[in-house]
Amino acid sequence: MNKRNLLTLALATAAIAACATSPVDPRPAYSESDLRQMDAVHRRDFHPRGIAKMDRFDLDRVQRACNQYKDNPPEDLAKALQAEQIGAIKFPQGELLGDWKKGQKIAQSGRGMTWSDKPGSANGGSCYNCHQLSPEEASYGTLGPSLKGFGKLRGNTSEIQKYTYGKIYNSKAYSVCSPMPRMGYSGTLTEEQIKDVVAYLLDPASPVNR
Amino acid sequence: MNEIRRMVLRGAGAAAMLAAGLVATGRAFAATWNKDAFGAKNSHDALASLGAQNAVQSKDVIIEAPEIAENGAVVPIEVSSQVPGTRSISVLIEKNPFPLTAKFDFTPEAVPFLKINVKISESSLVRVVAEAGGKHFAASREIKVTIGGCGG
Amino acid sequence: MHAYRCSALVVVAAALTIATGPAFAQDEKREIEKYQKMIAEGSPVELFELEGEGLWKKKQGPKNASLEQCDLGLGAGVVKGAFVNLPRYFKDTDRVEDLESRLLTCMMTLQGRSREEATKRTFGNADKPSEMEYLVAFVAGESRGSPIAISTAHPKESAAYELGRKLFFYRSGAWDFSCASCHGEEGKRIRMQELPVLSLPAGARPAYSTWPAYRVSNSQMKSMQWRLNDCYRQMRFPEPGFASDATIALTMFLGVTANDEPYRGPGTKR
Amino acid sequence: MAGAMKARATVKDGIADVRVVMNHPMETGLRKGSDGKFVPQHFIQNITVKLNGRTVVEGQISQAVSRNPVFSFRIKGAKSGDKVQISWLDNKGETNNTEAAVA
Repeated sequence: MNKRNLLTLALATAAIAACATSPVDPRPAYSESDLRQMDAVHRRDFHPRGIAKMDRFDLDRVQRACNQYKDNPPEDLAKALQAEQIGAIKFPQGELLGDWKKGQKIAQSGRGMTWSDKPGSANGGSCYNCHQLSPEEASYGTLGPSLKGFGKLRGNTSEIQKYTYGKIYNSKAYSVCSPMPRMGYSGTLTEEQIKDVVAYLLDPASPVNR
Repeated sequence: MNEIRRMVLRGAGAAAMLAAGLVATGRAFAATWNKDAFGAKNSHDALASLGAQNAVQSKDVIIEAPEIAENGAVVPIEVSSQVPGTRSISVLIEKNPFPLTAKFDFTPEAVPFLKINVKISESSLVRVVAEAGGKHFAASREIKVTIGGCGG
Repeated sequence: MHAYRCSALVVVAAALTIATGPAFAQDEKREIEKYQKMIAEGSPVELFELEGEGLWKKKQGPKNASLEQCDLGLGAGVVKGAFVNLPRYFKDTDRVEDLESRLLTCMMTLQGRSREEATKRTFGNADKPSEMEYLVAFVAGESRGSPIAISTAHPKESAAYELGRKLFFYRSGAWDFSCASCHGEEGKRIRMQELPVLSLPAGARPAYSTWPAYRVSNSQMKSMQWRLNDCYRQMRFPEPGFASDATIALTMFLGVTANDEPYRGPGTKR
Repeated sequence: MAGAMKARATVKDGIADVRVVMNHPMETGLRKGSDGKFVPQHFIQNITVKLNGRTVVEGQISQAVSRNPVFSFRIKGAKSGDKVQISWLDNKGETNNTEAAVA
């Protein structure tokens, strides 16, 4: 870090500390040395536990770019990364619509991928943590957009099915620094499970669309 | 039937209770616990055990509680009775495995009032029954238990 | 008790944050606020302060000593007002320490306990509470009413703040999360749980000033170290070391952002 | 061993507000412990509140009262300096008690 950066940081810090009414954005654009520091600190101060191993700190190109550019990488890079991420989606052969009832259970469940989750136990999609889906479920999060009536609004064409499957499998393929986890790409949900969630979103009989 | 109730029904005052030696020693209460009422698996049976199956709805029985509880492990409930001569207040949570949760007896020196935290296993009607002059008066209120966020 | 075990994202079960999701029905919000107010009024939190005080004065360890001579930053044995200045730089360890790490230091130096033994139960559960979390309740309670005043004057303090800031926004792990994934935007919630923006004073103040806290979901006293630990669990990261420099730095970032807020804890949270 | 217990009583317009907190697990018997086995029922069944030695409230409670119970009561005719005594007894026969001066 050079002197000017230090000064900027110091000023920013002072501004944050001094001024509660008009705060500046404290989010840094991570430099190469910041990224190295983050990597070193996480590897020094964290330890593997259960299924959460240290390779979770291996940044892929998407995570790296989103950290470097505050979730807003230059257009060329964003395009290249998105193309890469699209390519990483494994679309299944044939039907993309599974069982909406199973999809509902997956959408409700927040299990999976934490150090307290047992290996081999069924993961959930945690959908309700961030999205409204069925109007019958009052306890829903708002970090993501409401998906109420998702299929009713968009129809149930094969293009929509493909988009929905892809978005759940790898949100970064459509918006490179999307805050949404890459449910298929990260190994959280299986192909079968994603199809069930697609059905939950698109099936006209699903409570999401009723 | 516990000590206070017996004394009160007999019209005994505090002096009589003192004289009876109820308050003299360490283990100061008679440790009755209504097994039948607390062991009842539905509120109908619990109310019957309390002799309160014919309780009438009353606006003088007051329940103060949040309509939505973010966590069923702790649901604060404040209950009171303005029925003159109220001697006991019972709290029942309909959907719990054993609905009867509390039965408090009050001497004339105490306000028939109680604040308590209870566990509610799922969204449920909470019923409060006050007893005065051998009659029972009831009020009820629905409490919704939501699915929590994280951190459980 | 619940049909669904806790869920995916991160939560600092923030205090009574004032943030409204657009789709959040007003009466629902009002009822939840009422619930939060009532659980705070009916909180047994003072019990834990009492138990913690007992542990503070209890002689134990190879040196059969209490913690009463522990220097929390204001001099040996001064508890009153100490919490609101933590984390801070300590000369004897040449390190920035938060309350938990400082207590650990005192357990090792004053009581002669090993780090391994003293950290055996840093977080309690329903079967067995944690000594550390009781102690934290006592010490924090002794700062009630004092404004949070965490210094960044020492170079190691400002470095800890900077590190904490970077850790807060760093996206990594299986789900590409950072702390800011959940605590970065106004008016958001996970399920029904409102999420304060912890990188800004408006969100950090009410949240930080009410930790440590009694959690009604498991009827346990919980420390800030636990709060961070459980956030990282739900971020799908590996586990942070107890009282590690990273967790102290993050606490520093949150605490400095909450500066000037009167301390109101230990709080009571869902 | 019974844990901590604490009571507070404040009087206003002749009515004392009594608040008592007790450390107790209030085990329902339906919770599984970290060893995967059900934790046996263990809960307070009886509570007595006295004013200067006279019983004023007597309560019976079930396992559905929350862990670390907190109760509030109101007593008439209390004045500053009066003593409020509270005791409990659980299903294992353990007891605890505490006293507070009305302030």
